[in-house]
Amino acid sequence: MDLVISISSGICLLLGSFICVSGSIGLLRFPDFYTRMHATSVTETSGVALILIGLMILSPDLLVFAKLVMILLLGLLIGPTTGHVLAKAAYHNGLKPKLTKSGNEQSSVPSSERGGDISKS
Amino acid sequence: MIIAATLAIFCAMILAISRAFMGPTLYDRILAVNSLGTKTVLLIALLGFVMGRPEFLDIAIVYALINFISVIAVLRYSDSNQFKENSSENEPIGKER
Amino acid sequence: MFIGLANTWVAILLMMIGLYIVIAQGNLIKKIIGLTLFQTSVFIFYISMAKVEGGTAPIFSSDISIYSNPLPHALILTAIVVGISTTALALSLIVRIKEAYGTIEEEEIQGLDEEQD
Amino acid sequence: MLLKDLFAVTMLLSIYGLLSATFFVAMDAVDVAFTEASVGAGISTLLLLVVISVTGRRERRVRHKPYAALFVVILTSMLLVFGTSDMPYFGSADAPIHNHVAPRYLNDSMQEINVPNIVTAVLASYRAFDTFGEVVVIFTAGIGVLALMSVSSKALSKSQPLNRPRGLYEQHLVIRIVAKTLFPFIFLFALYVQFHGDFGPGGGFQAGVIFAAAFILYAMLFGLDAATKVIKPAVIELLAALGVLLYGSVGIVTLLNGGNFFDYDYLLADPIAGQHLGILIIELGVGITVTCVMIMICFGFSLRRRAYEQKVAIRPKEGAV
Amino acid sequence: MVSQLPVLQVILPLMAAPLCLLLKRSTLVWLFCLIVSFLSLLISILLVQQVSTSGPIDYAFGGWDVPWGIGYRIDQLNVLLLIVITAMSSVVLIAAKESIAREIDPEKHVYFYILYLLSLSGMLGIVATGDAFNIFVFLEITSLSVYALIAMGRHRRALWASYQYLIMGTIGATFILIGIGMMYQMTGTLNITDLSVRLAELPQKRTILTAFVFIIVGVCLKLALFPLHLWLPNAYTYAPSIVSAFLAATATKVAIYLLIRFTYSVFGPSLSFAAIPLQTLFMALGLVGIFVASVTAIYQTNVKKLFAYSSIAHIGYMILGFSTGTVAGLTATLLHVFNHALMKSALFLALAAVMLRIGSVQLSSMQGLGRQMPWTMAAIVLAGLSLIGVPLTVGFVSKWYLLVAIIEQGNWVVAGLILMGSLLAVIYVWRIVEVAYFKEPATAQKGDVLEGAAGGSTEAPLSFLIPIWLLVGANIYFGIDTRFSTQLAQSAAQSLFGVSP
Repeated sequence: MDLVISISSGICLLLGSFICVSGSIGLLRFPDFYTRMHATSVTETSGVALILIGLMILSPDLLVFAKLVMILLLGLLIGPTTGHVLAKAAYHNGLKPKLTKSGNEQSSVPSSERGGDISKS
Repeated sequence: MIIAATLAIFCAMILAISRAFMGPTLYDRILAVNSLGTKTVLLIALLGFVMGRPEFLDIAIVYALINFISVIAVLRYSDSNQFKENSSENEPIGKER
Repeated sequence: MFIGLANTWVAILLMMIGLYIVIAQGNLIKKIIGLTLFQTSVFIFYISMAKVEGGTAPIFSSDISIYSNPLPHALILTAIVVGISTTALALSLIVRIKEAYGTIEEEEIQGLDEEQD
Repeated sequence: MLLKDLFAVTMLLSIYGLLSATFFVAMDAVDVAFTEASVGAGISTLLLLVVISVTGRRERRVRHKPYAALFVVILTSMLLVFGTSDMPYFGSADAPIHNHVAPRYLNDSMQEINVPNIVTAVLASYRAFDTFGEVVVIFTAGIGVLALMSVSSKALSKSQPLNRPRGLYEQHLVIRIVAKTLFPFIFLFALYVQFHGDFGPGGGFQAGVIFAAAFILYAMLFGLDAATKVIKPAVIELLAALGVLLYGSVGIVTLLNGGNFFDYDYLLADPIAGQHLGILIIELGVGITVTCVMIMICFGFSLRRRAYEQKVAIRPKEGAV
Repeated sequence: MVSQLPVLQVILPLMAAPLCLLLKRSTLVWLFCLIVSFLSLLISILLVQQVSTSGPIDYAFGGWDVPWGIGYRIDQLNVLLLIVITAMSSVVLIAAKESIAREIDPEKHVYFYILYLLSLSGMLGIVATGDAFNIFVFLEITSLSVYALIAMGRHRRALWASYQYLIMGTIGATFILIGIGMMYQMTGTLNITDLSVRLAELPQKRTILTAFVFIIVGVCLKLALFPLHLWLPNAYTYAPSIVSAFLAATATKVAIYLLIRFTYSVFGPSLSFAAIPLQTLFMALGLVGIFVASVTAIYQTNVKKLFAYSSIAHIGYMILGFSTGTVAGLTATLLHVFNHALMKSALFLALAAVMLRIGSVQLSSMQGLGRQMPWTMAAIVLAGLSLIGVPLTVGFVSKWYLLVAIIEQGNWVVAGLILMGSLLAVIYVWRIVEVAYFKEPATAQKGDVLEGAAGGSTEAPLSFLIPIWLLVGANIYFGIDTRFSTQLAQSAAQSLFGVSP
């Protein structure tokens, strides 16, 4: 029984962490905001879920289990919501997706520079 | 296995931080901070198990909530006038003598 | 020697970055950010010294015998509250300064003051 | 910190808060991590954002006077390194701090106070006066912010004259529904943190911050007017004072019962029960004050910001978006 | 109840502050604050009596013995400071009502009084406590309330001054926090008495020395010792007049107290003075401070700023006495703490009266004021004489003690320099006298005068004259009958040398 528990939780944890890392690599390497967003939000939900399920299998008592369930629910609720809001806000404020290879990364028109490049000092 | 997962999450956090540093747009940073927050939640949950005292998951819950609230706040205030470039006022408003 | 004090020295490095920002930056908000950084690093310094090798969090449990030192934790809880209070007050001052002077750059404010003399 | 965009700097500060809180967890300081997470990553980011939305996000130009600053910093850091080179090593159990005062807290607090969370025991009983000072500090900050920021009701016309576009949130359905489902959960969780502080990480301060955060979330999503309708600012002020008074009155009662200030043994016939009651009440006082002061500060900032925007809008320069 | 006096001293104003919010009406709140302040004065008088008869009082919070809980320890040094703070606060508060009505918006009056009480209780807490970390907490209560109080000034520069003070003050407080952390790291205790015992027997000194330096620098930032004084002049000048009077009389005194407490009681003179050339350093800084600040004061056109610089100069005198490291020198310092509080509160209160009547404290707008406000200006002149150190005033007494202490050490040069510093004080006080008495009243009011304060400025109201003349009377009384003040200072100084190894 112990073996089953540790193997199943191990698989969950491993898968989850792999997904998380791959999502983060996507966050770092993808070319523009929307693709990065796609990378993180898709992987994050599943990664979080898997890791938390892995921990749930290990949890020693009911309280810990309940808390993990709560975190999972929060994650499932909050993650997509923030992703949705973020994408909408970015689009709303004139940040255009990078569609062609030649396109400028900050293709926004100067008047709506709200989300524009700032940090290149 | 937990330790491996912890390390993996740690790496993922480092990647997210570098994105937060690099920007380049505001939304990239918000995204990075948000993703970092989620990973911190996981890291804390995992750390509790690593240290053998998983009772402290409350902190992870708080993180998740705070993360949500701060993303909302960021977006709420990035909506404001002053975030636009040309509306920064140069003259005093209140005439305080 | 280097391993044993590495934690402290990282805290010192962070403190000094914070202090540098407070002194060198001309933007009032950045000064406050530097101050926060400085204070948080001091908290790290305190918390590092509370840790005991092999200890766990100071919450009593019948099957654990080594705990980390709870006193610095209690002190830092207080200090964090003090820090956020200072930040809140400083930020409200900044808003007022912005309203009264129209800028939050140290140099410009001083220029405006000298103009008035 | 070479970034000129204050917004980005704020984001990074929030990350710093998150990371240092994680570090505190790794250092066994769970209570501190709790607080730092909610303060460093939550409240202070929020306040900075509000202020930046008033003052503008960009630094004008980088102007350094680095030499004097560098001199001071290098001198200080040399002194610090010199001073710390004598210190006991990290984690060593025979350092003086682990052997002088702390052992009593660790060994005897279960008999003397019977609160499993030793940090709470130290905070609320052994060093209760420090915590009282802490509550007063936060109360001071709240009153200070009010004294600086309060806008007279005349100056702030109720109906918003400036024709603001309906912000992202007035029309955002998803987030409002999600937030609405979250509110009961957040309040429940805050109550849990408030009353579970004896047994796990948490306590009045953390619970207060969570309460306040929930309320601020409400104000952000449904507008300031709706939020001020739920709780009037005057009521919040009174409640903040009430929290401090509640805390202090525990001390007064112990005085009247013949003990020293904050000697909870004198609250009830049974000293242990007295300690429990005392800690419960003062944590409640802390919670109330912190909640109210945080809400007070955020409302103060937001109201000021609105008044400011109105003033800006009146000017002929391009006003509303 | 007598055994509870130490805690009541601090708790009374602390608990009264939130109660003010319930009262709402400005006049009521003022009356309430006044009563609270006088009650604290009463308590500190009782404490003085008790300490002088039965020695230091220990008080343990929560009934926990001291190294584990927080303890108060009231000895001869503390009571001196307690009585100065409560007395000054009470006297200044008498005049607060009229002055505040003039200078602060009505809806903020309640906040003003709350912050005032909080800063008062913070100072009392710093002085009374026997716990190093508790000092930090109460320091921050004082500082935060004082920042807000300063920022309530009418001029927009008040905001900037307050911000500068906030930055400097917070750096100072954080330095003190670092120092306390290092001490704690090496000893494992936070209680001052316990610290002094354990620090003395510690083999390694490096960390302790660093802690000492950090605490001293932090305290000196709060103290506005000469090179770190930049925040003070603006803060005092642009704060509301009442706040200036209160701060000038108390804030730096508390910092001096901390300096003495840390050097003598915590680290012990053997470590403080032997390891670093602190005495020489402080003597030099004190002297330079006296001269630079006095000369700068001469060139000021704003009288409040003039006296602010004079405050910095007088901090120099206090530091000089402190730097001798003898009982006589310390007595002189403590005596000057007492006496300087009397002079400066009288001066700033008189300036508050001037502000009330003519709406400005520019030197130019005070022309001919000697005839329009004879009582107020006479008070300024008398307190100014005291500032110079003319015989029969308190200023003379403390300078005399200082000179004696320094000459005892055979340091004739320094003694001569102190006398020269007093001559500079003559110049800046004379400038005011000249303008007020020997110039014709300005016919046209200046532009920077507040509206409604026009023309025929008359004598200040009684609510000002009573506290001002009370203070001036004290200036002269304690200048003639020096028994009370010198005895307090002397026993405090002796207790420090008696306690420390």
